[in-house]
Amino acid sequence: MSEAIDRPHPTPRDYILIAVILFAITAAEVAVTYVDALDSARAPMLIVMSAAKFLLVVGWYMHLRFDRPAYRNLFLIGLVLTPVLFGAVLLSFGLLIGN
Amino acid sequence: MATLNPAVESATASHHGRKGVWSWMTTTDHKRIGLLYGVSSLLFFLVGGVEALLIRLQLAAADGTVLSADAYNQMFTMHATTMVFLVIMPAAAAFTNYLLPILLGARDVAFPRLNALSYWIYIFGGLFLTISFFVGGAPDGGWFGYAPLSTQVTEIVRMDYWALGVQILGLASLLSAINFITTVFTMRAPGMTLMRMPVFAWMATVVAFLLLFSLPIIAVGLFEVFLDRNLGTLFFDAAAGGTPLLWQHLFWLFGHPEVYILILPAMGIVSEVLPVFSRKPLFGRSFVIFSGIAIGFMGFGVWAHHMFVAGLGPVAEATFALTTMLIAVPTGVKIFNWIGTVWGGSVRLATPMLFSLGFIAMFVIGGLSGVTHSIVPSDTQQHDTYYIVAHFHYVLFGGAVFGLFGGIYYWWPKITGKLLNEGLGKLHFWLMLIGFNLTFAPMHILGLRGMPRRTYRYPKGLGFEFWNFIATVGSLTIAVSILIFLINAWRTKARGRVAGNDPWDGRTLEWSISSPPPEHNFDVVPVVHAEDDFWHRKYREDEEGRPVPIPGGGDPLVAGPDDPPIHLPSPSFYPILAAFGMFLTVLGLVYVPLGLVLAGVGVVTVVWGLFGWSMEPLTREEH
Amino acid sequence: MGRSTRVHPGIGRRRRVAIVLLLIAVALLLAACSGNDPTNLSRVVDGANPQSSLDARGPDSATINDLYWLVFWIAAAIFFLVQGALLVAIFRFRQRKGKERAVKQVHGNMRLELVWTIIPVLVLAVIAVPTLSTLFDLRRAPDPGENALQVEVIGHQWWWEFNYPEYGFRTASELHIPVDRPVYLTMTSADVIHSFWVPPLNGKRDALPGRISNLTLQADEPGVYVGQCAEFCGLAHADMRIRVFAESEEDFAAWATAQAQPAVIPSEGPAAAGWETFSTVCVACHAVEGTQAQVRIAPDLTHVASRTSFAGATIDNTPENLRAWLHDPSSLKPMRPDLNKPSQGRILGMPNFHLTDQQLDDLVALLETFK
Amino acid sequence: MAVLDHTEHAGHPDLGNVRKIAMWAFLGSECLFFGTLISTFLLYHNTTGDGPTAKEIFSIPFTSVSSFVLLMSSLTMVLAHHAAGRKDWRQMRVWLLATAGLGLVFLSGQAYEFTTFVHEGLTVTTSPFGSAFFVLTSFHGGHVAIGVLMLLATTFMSFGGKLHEGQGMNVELVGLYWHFVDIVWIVIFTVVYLLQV
Ligand code: HEA
Ligand code: HEA
Ligand code: HEC
Ligand code: CUA
Ligand SMILES: [Cu+2]
Repeated sequence: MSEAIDRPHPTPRDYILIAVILFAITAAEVAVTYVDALDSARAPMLIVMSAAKFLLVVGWYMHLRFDRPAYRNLFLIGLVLTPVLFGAVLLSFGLLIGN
Repeated sequence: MATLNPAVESATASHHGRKGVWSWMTTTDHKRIGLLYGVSSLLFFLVGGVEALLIRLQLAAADGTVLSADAYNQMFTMHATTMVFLVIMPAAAAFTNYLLPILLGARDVAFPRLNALSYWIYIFGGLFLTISFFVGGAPDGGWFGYAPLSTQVTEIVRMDYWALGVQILGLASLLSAINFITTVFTMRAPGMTLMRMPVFAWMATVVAFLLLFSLPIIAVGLFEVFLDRNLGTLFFDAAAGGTPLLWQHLFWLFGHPEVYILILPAMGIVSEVLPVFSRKPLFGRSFVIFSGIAIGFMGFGVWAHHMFVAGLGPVAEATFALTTMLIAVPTGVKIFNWIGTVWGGSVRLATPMLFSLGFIAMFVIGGLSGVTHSIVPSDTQQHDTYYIVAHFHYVLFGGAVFGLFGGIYYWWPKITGKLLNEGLGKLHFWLMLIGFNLTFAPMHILGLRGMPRRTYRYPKGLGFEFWNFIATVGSLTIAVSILIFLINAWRTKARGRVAGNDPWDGRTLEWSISSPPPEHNFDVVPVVHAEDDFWHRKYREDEEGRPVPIPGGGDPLVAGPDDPPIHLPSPSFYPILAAFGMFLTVLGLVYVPLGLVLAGVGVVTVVWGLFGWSMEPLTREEH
Repeated sequence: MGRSTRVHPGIGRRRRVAIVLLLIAVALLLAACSGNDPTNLSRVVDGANPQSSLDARGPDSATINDLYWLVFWIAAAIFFLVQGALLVAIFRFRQRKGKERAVKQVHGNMRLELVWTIIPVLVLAVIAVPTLSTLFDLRRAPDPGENALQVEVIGHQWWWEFNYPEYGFRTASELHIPVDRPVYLTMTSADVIHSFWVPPLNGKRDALPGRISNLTLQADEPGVYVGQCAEFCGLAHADMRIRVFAESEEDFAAWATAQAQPAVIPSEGPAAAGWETFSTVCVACHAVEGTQAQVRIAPDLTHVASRTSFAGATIDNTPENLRAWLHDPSSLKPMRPDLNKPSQGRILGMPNFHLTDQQLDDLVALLETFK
Repeated sequence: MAVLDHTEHAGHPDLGNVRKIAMWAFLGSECLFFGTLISTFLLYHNTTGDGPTAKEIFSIPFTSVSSFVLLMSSLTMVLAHHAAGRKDWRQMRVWLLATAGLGLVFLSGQAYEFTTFVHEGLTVTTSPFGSAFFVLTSFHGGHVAIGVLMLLATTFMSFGGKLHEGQGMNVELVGLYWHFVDIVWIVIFTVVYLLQV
């Protein structure tokens, strides 16, 4: 595309590799839910893993890593605003803390 | 004079003869769409104003009997919904549509057909809300439709009209927000860097971002209300464990950014008018811009100040009190810079300037009373009283409406080619200023003396009679001033003075082209070298920084044979079709389950519209 | 002018046209003649503005007022400075006719920007400190040592239920409290959101369905204080009022003792006949202690005759008004009894039972015995 | 913000750029949309009343499979985009159709899941948990369905004879939308399903 930026674009092989990683993480996520020993560590682990998947898809499949920063900024505002605002809302309901 | 570029000529010719209703229905010209927005919002202003007058008549004396309780509740709900969603927002959209491309040196917005779609959804949405008066009553749950009152199905359809109407109006705004953002990012003329953009364009951009990020929240909230009412979901049903507070959060997460959506365009207008009529550039221009951005960001962090008596707990209340107070800082920066602009200038008190100065004076009052609301303990006395009603009319009417009228007087000659009468304009201003203060200043007193809002009557013996009567007199005075404006507009059409390209000695690009502008805006796309580029074409500064006219500097640019051809969007019938489909859809949804048939027809119409749209031959590139 | 507060599904078209045409005439008419005064507030309260938040009659309200006036004067100072600067700018630099000046093109001043950013921050800091400390103070529940009176408050469309758990009785829309003693309200709602507000005694607090909220009331001196539901709760939100009677400890104790007495069903005369009707019709919604009437979805009537007002404290409690109420409740207060769904606990007003004149007289006689 | 590089066009916007900006802005907005729905769900995840709870009703193996299907549809989507970049319209169509197919599989999975839940006693009217769950997942499903329609329309339009210049961009835009719907599901899968059991 015309707005290509210095970094080399991924190839189909990269895409498939990423798909494999995505699959692996998903499998790990599901596995974690079945391991009772991980009870208290489960939530943070799951969140980290799903964030990793999220970033992989956004960064590579959606080319955000390779595109103009303007796109990233438009999306990032929404992406950052969402947890901040709703974090506050849920906090005010006494969620997020104490459980 | 050089001959016109043939491309310019053909663009002018092919669009010249277009007249008639059909051409308006299919127009994709941002200026025509802007005009449509403007005229529609003015009409709705009369509707919302008549609703306000009925409210005032009912309250003129104790135990008023002009309206029944039921009619009164519909009246203030529809008054607010109309004024907010059908008047101020579209009026801002009118200015943005008409001016944004011109201010940026562009020939249109990024997506002209999408732009038309926004307008048609808006007008059908407005129609949809207004017909509710004639079919079983209008919405009556207040403009923020607190659940579970709004989900309590007493009147079968009323709040459905509200939920769906506001929903599609939101959709219209969301589409135009995306459109404006894209326009600003991609359509600026060469040399028009972001920091050279006129302040109005900046404020329009901030508004577009606020819309972009706040509308989805209310969209979900409105869906939840609608589903609670019609599908039996339990989002706000306390008995089942739902919590009404959720709705309050969702509404105000949108609602507070919304109030800045309402005021920032007016602030942008004032920032354009003050420099021109002070013959000085805007003082602290970058600070005005950045404080606008700061207001936008901070606007997302204060919503719970509308819930100070809802029981959030002292920690949350303290936090939101602080964020709310802080918003006074960037707002103050703007006020002071505006005064700094006037200071040391050569002040011409023409009507646009009067309205802009009136804006500053009145907005400060509303802003300061806003700060008194942020004092949580005081707000427990003020909340839901006329003191709040006073606050928000000072910022909404004293602010937004004054600012918008300033813009109307300022750009009227550009848009119509004729100058509004100054004498009548000044009469309008002074009457409105007096009427406005007569109406809303007493409400401060009433509120502190314990008069609750949204009450259709008050008993004798509470001491509310006198100031209410004054307020009613004031509102009638406002009505007279509006009539004077209408007369002025009418007279100007017939025998107004011809304006010429640049009647005010303007600073920005719109004054460099003819009045009214040609359909393609610019014969030559301007190359921008400075902020206030047009002013710099007309003047240079001497050693002491005083302007020295450059002979012939203000003459229009003329296209040469090498200039690239002009592309203009072709008219399209599909936007209005798709919007009509949405109208049918929501109308059907009000009357579930039978209405689902109509809704189905509506959805098919929407799909038809969108399909035709995407299949429409791109004889001209879609910009 | 007669009352015409009956509920219309919309506004009649003819009426709408008439209103638009006679806009101004009506305004004048209104000033000359308005509705009659069923509330008769002057009977219970005096002073020009009995509901004023500025006229503090309790410690909390007084604290709030002090804070308000502090902020008010700061705001007033800013107001005069800003408006003054604006006026000076306009008049000093006004362009006189025909004398155009070429003015220096000043673009800004960094130092000024800093000044007018920092000064407001400082002013706000000054405001913030007392705000926060007062806020936390007022949200504190009374200590056990303060011997607070506990009252449960339940908002209903469109009246208030007050429940005195220590004494075991309920009353409606009229609250009696002892002076100089904190009263701790525990509030909730039976239907939609309401807000309890008696300005001379304290700020307001929402009563939400499915949630508990609290408010402390305290009166410095005996008297009657009026208030109002402050959160829009539908049709008769305006007519959901409150009366608070602050009494000396002795008077309060006497009142409470009387209220705790069950009612006695009259055995003869019209009142006894009234009970016939009551026990067949009214028991569906109203409770009367000491009788089989135990449904509590409408105001408790055990001591209805001891109240100064009824129907959300909007109507003066006289036999004539009571009779009018029983004859056609919706003519005195906008309500939607046609939408009642008692099975789902939804009550939107008292229906018209089309009682005969005889029944009306008997019922009024009965209610007058519920002292 | 280095958005513009004006040397490449004087007043003539570069088509792709304009529409991509619009799409990213829209997706930024959608973050808030789904954020609101997910937060509503989080608020009510324990408010199950007399109805079934998340633990009782979710079948993680089943949902894992449909999550996997949706993830893989992102792969086929990006391959379609890649093919479009090479102007290999045939392959592009294949991958587009594959993506749409996977999307349909996901939707049928959701339909199946919904019916089982209804059979086990969870509907939108059972509890706030039920309301929030169904409304969130069906709004997501609605997005998937619109995505499928867009994929099919793009495929269809690419048959229509002349493949004009905008084709590649069409695929890219549909792709962005599709991937976004996928990442929303990544969050839903974790927050709504895995964290609740
Ligand atoms: C145009 C719309 C608009 C604007 C701009 C504002 C601006 C502000 N508003 Fe207002 N507000 C509304 C529209 C608006 N509001 C509406 C519609 C409602 C009611 C909704 C409803 O209930 O129906 C409302 C309600 C409302 C509440 C809720 C009250 C309640 O219901 O209990 C509060 C509480 O904090 C508040 C605060 C503020 C503040 C602090 C500002 C600030 O942004 C103001 C900042 C400006 C200034 C302060 C003046 C200039 C500054 C200086 C001169 C600098 C020096 C000043 C100081 C150091 C103080 N507003
Ligand atoms: C931008 C917003 C805006 C504007 C401009 C106005 C303008 C006015 N408002 Fe509005 N108002 C709100 C927003 C606005 N309001 C909101 C958000 C609420 C809260 C509602 C709620 O609680 O839910 C509210 C509530 C509100 C109330 C409180 C109702 C209550 O709580 O019970 C009152 C009471 O006086 C009032 C009065 C007025 C008046 C007199 C005007 C006037 O300034 C109007 C002036 C305009 C005219 C007078 C029009 C001119 C008309 C003619 C010239 C007629 C001739 C023409 C023909 C017949 C064709 N408003
Ligand atoms: C369907 C329920 C219902 C029935 C049956 C009913 N009422 Fe009521 N009544 C109400 C409601 C609800 C109110 C409160 C109305 C308001 O103030 O909004 C009320 C209020 C009253 C009041 C005023 C109480 C106060 O303190 O405000 C009196 C007195 C009264 N009813 C008497 C009667 C009598 C006598 C009958 C029988 C003939 C009766 N009611 C039958 C629902 C009912
Ligand atoms: Cu209860 Cu208003
Ligand atoms: Cu606000």
